Amino acid sequence: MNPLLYLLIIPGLTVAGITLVKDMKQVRLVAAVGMSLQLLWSFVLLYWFYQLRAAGHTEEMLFVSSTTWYEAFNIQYKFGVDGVSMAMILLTSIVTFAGIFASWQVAVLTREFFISLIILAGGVFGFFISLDLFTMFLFYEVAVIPMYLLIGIWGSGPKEYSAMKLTLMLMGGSALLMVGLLGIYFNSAPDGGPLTFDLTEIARIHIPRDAQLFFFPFTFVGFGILGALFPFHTWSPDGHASAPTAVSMLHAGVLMKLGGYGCFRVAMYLMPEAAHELAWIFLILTTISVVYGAFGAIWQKDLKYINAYSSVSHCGLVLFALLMMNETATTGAILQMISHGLMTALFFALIGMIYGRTHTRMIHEMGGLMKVIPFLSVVYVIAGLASLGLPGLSGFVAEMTIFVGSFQHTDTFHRVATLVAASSIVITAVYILRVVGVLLLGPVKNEHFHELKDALWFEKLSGVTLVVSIAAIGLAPLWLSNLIREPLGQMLHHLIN
Amino acid sequence: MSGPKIIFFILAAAILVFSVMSIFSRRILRAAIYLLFVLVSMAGLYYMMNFQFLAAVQLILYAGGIVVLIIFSILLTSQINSTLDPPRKSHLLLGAVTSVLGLILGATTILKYSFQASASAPIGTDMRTIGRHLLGTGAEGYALPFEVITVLLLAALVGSILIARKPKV
Amino acid sequence: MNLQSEIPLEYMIVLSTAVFFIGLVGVVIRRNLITMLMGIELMLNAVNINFVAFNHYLFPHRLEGHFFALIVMAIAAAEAAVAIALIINIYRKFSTVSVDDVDELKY
Amino acid sequence: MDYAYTLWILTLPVAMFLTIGLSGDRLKSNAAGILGTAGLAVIAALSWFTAFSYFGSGLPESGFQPVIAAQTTWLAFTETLVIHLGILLDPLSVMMLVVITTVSLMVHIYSLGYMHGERGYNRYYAFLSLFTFSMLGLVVATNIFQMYIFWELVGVSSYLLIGFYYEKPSAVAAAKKAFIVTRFADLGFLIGILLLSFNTGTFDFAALNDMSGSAIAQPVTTVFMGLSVSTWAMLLIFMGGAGKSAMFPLHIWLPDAMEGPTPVSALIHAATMVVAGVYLVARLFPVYHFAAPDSLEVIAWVGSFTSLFAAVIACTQLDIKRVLAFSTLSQIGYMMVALGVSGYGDEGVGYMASLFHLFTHAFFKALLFLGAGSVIHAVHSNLMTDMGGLRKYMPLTHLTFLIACLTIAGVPPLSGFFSKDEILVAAFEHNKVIFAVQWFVAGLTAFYMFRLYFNIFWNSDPHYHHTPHESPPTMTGPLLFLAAASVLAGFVPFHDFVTTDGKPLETEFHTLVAVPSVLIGLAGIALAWWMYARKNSRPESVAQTLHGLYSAAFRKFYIDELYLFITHQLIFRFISRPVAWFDRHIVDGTMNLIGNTTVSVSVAIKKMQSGELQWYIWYFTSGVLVLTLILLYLN
Repeated sequence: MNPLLYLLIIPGLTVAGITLVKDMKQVRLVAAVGMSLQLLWSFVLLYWFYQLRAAGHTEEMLFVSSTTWYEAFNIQYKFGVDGVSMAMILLTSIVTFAGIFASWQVAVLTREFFISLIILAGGVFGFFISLDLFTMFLFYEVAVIPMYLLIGIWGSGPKEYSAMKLTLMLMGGSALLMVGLLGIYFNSAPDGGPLTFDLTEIARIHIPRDAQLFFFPFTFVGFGILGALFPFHTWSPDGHASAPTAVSMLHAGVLMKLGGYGCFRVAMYLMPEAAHELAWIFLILTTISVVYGAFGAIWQKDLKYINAYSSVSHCGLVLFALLMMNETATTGAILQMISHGLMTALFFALIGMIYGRTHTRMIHEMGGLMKVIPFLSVVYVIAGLASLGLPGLSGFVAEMTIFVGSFQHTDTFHRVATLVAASSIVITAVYILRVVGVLLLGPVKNEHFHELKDALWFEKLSGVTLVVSIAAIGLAPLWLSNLIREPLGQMLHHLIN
Repeated sequence: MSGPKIIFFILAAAILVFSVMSIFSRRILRAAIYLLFVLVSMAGLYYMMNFQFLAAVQLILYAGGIVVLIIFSILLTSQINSTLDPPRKSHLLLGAVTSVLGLILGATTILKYSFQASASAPIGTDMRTIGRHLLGTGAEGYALPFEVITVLLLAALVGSILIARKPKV
Repeated sequence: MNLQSEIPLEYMIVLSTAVFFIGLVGVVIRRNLITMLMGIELMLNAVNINFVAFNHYLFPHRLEGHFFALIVMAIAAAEAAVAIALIINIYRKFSTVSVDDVDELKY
Repeated sequence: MDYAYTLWILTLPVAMFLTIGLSGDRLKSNAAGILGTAGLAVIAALSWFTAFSYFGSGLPESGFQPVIAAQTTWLAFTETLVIHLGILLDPLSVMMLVVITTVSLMVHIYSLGYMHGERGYNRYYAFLSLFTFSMLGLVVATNIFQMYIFWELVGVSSYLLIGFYYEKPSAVAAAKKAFIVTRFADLGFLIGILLLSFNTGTFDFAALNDMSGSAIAQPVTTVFMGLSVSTWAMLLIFMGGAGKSAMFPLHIWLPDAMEGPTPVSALIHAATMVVAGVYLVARLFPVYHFAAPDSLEVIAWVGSFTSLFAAVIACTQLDIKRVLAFSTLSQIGYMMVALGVSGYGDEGVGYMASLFHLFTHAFFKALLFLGAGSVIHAVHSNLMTDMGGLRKYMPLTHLTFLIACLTIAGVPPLSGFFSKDEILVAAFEHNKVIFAVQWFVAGLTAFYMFRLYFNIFWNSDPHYHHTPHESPPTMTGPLLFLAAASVLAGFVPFHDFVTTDGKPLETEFHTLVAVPSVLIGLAGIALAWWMYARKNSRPESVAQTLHGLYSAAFRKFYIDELYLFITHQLIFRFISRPVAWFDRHIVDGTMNLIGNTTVSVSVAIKKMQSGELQWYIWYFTSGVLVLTLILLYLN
C-alpha cells in the first residue's frame, strides 16, 4: 500500500479510537498517541523520500499511486509527494502534534473536540498529498468544515458570528475555486480526448490562453482568500480571535498554508500564461497585504488580533514571493509558509496559555508577565524574535530568501515592490516589541497575577516542540531549502516558458 | 342571427353573469347555487359542441356531485343565512386589476391569432367510440390515464376519509 | 350540428378566459375557504371549455380534448373531496373557515 | 598556518550562552559568573594567540593576506549567491578580535563585582555570552550576509541587555527604541546588500573588495537617479552602519541605551558594538574607495557633523552616562571622518587612523564607563549634581578616570593623542573645513570630559547619605588594566599592521597639526577647571549668556521630540490607526455589508411568505402574467 495513505489512515484510526474510549483522559491520550505516530510517520516518509532521491529516482513525484474513483468524470484518488509537499506534511504534523498538547485541558465535549480537530488535520494531510484536483478540493472542504464547529462550539467571545463569518468567507472562496477547478477540468483536453483532473497530466497540457485568463483569477482568489489575500482577509482577525487555541494554531499554522500552496500548485502551475499576465494585479494586492497587515497590527489591543494581522502580513509575503516566479523567491515563499506556520502556531499556543491564566487578551490589562510566568514569556519573546526575523530562527531564513529572490527580478516594478515589502520588517519590529514591552516587561500590573502558575508539562512540550522546530530551520536551513528547491526548478521552468 | 348563435350568447351570458354573481354574492349558499347555474350552462355549451357524454358527466359530476358536496360543507361549517365579510379593498383592487389585465392580455393574444379550422371529418362522439377510446390500449387509447385516474380517485377517497374523520383522542 | 360557421373559436376561448379570471378574482377576494374552492372550480371549468373547444374546432377527428376534460373533471372531483375534507378538519381545529385565521404556515 | 582552532572562539560563547541560559536558576549565581568569565578568558587567550600568530608570522612580501580559517555553506539562494558561515582572518578582523575579547573579559570580571547580588545575574551572563558570540561572528564574517546575520544578532543582544532591568519602564522603552532605530537602519543595510549582491552576483568580501575583479564593474557604470548604483548601494549599507554606530540622525537610541547596566554600556555601547558601523565601512573600504567615492564624502561629513553635534550636547548633560554616550558619538564621528577622508594604499592614513582610534577608544572609553559605573555604584545616582569631591573616597577610580580623561583629551603621550592626531592629519590633508571642525571638537572633548571629571571628583561635597567607598578589587582590577592599556596602546605600531592593503604605512609627525590640537585640548581642560573645579556661579552665567544654544543642546536639539512626533503622531496616528480603522470599517464593513444585505433582503422578502393563501395566488398569477408578457415581447 502507498505509504502516504497512512497519513490518512492514522487520523482515521485515531478518530475511531476516540469514539471508543471512555473519558476525557483516555480521549486525549488516544489523540496524543495518534498524532505522535503521525509525526513519526512524517519523519519516516521524509527519510524514505531522501533515500529514494538518493537512489536516483528523479521523477517529479514520489510514492505515486492512483485509483479510479469515479470513472465517468475521470476522478481519481491520485497521491504523490515532491519536496514541497513533503515539507508541508512535516509542518502539518508538527503543528498538529503541538496543537493536541496545547488543547490538553479542553473540558467541554472533549471527545467531539478532538474528533473535529483530527478530521481537520486529516483533511489538510489529504490536501497536501493529493494530485487530483477533485480529490484536492474534497480534502480542502474536509479541512474547512470542522472549523465552523470548532469555533462555533469551543470558541470564545462572539464565536457564532466569527464562525459564521469565517466559514462563509471560506465557502465563498471555495465557490470561486470550484469555478476555477471546473474551468481547468473542462479545458484539460483542448485537442479532444478525455478530460482529466490529474494535476500532473494537466501540467503537460497547454490550457487555451483565453480560458487561462478567465479562470486564473477564480482559482487564485479562491485559494487566496484562505491565504488571507487583501482585501479578503477579514475573516482572519475575527476568526482567530474567537477560535480555541488549537484551532487558531492549526488554522493559522496550517490551513492558511493551503491557500499559498494551492495558489502555486494549482493556479500558477497549471495556468502559467495567465499567471504571467495577471501577476501584477495580485502583486500589488499582496504588497498591500504585507505592509497593511503590519500597520494594522500596530494599533490592535487584543493579542489575537495583533497576531492575526501579523499573519496577514506574513502570508501576504508568501503570495508576494510566489508571484515573483523565480526559484529563489518561490523557495522563500515555501520556507515562509513553514516558518510562519510554526511561529504563528507558537504564538497562538502561547496566547491561549496566557489567556487561560489571566482571562484577558487585552495587552493593556496585562504587564510584567516576565516576572510571574517566565517560561511562557521567554518563549513568547522567542516567537516574537522569530516573527521579526532574527537570524538563527526560521523567520529570517524565509524572509531573506524571499527578498533576495524577489530582488533578482530585473523589472523595476517588481524590485520596488520588493523594497516596499522589505520595509515591513521594520514595522514588524515595532509591533512585536510593543507587545513584548507592554505585555511581558515592565512592572506587574495586576496583583492577582502574582499567583499565576507557569507552564505545565504539556504546555511546555507544545511550546518546546515548536521552538525547536523554529530554531532547527533557523540554524540549519540548507537541508530544508534544498528539499524545497529540488522540485521547483522543473516547475518554474514550466511556469516561465 | 341564427339559432345556435342565440343559444350560445344566452349560455355565455348566463355563464358570465352567474359566475360573477357567484363570486360577489355575500350569501354563501346563494353563491353555491349560482355556481350550479354556471356549471349547468357549461354543460349546455358542451352539448352544443356535440359532446353529449361530456355534458352528461358535467351535469352528474359537477352539478350533482361537487356542488352538493360544497353545499354540505357549507352546512357543516356555517349557518345558512350567515353572510360573508365584504372583500378587502386591497384584495379587490389587486385581484380586479390582475384579472382585467390578464383578460386583456389573453383576449388580445387570442384575437390576434388566426385559428385554422380543421376540415377533417369529425369523429363520432357516440358512446361506443368514446368507450373504445377510453379503454383502448392502442393508438389514441386512454386506458393508462383512465387507470391512473381511478387510482387517484381511490387515493382521494381514502385520503379524504382519513383527513375528515374525527381524530381519536 | 356544426358550430364553426356560426360561432368562431375565439368566442369560446375569450369566454373561457373571462370565466377563468372571474374565478381568480373569486379566489383572491373571498376569505372563506369554501368560496375560494368555488372560485377554483370556476377556473377548472374555464380550462375545460378550452379543451373541449379546441377539440371540437381544430381536431374534430380526435378525442384528446374530450378525454382531457373528462380527466380534469375526475381530478376536480377528487380535489373537491379532499379539499372539503380539509376544510372540515380546519373548521374543527380553528372553528372558522376563513383563510385569514389559518396562516400558521408562514416564515 | 592552520587557524582551524579559531572556531573555538565562536563556539565557546555559544556553548556558554546555552549552558547558562538553559540551566536557568539551577545554576548558582556565582557559578554562572565564574563560568562566563572563565570561558571568556579562554576566548581572549585564543584571540591573543591568533593575533600573535597572525601578525607574528612575519610580514610577507605582499602585505598581510586574508586567511579563511573555516567555512561552511549555510544557505544557498542561487548558484552564486550563497551565504557561507566562516571565519575570515585579516589584520582588521584580528585586531577587532583582540579588542572585543579583551574589553569583554574586563567587563566580565568587572561585572562579577558590579552585578553582585542582582536578580537575573545568570541571565546577565547568558546575554553577555550571546553578545560576545554575535560580535565575534560579526567581525570574522567572510561575506556581507554573514555580517548582516550577526549584525542582527548583535542588535538583539543589545536589546536584551539594555532592557535588562525589564521591570523599569524607561529601560524597556530605551531597549525598544534602540532596536527599532537600528532596525530601521538595517533595512537600509539590507537593501544595500540586495542592490550590491544583485549587481555583483556575490556576497563575498574577497570578491567585492577585489578591484581587479569584474564584480564591481557593472554597478559602477549603471546610473540610477544621478548616482551610480554602487554609490546607492554603499550609501544604503552605510545607513546600516550609521544606525549601529549612532551617527546623526540615527543617533537617538544611544543616549537612552544607557538605561542598561553600566558594564554593558561599556562593552556594547562604547567599545564594541557601536563601532560596528566603522568596522563595516572599513571592511568594505576598497569598494567605497574605488566604486563609490561620493559616498565616502558623505561619510566624512556625517561623521564630522555628528562629532560636533554630540560634543556640543555632551557639554550640557547632567547624567554622567549620557555625557559619556554623547562623547562616544563624538568619537565615532571622528572615526567616520577618518574613513571618509582616507585614500587607498600609501594614502590610506585615514583608514589606519580610524581603526587606530577605534582600538584606543575601545580601551579608554570602556575605562571611562567602568569608572563611571564604579562611581554610580558608590553614590547610587547617575547625576553629576549628586556628586563631587569623590577623589577622597575613591582614589583608584579617581586615578584611572583621570588617565582616561587625559587620554580622550589627547594629551601626549597617552594613546588618544596618537590616534586622534593621525585622524587630524588625514583630515588636514583632505579637507580643511573638516579639519577645522575636528580640531574644534578636540577642544570641546577636553572641555566636557574635564567638566565631568571636575564635577565628579572635585567641586564641593554634596553631603552623601552613606559615605562612598572604593569599589571591590573585581571592579578596580579591570580599571587598572584598562588604564594601563589606555596609556600604552598608543605605542603599538599600528600602521605596520592594519592598513588598507595590508602593507605597512609610512606615517610622519605633523607638528603643524599636533601642536594646535594639543593646545586646544589643554585650553579645554583649563576652561573646565576654571568653571567646575570649585563650586562657583560661572557655569550658570555662561548658560545664561548662551541661553538659546544651551537649552537647545540640553534638550539634545529636540531630535528626540522630532522622532517622537514622526513615530507617534504621524505613523501611529496617521497611518496605523487609519489602517486599523479602514480594515475594521471599510474592508470588514464591506464583508459585513454583504452578509447583512443578504439577511435584510431575506427579512424583507420573508414577509411574502405570509401564510395568506390569497397573496400567494396573486403572486403566482402576476408572475405568470409577467412571464407571458416577457415571452410575448421577446418574440
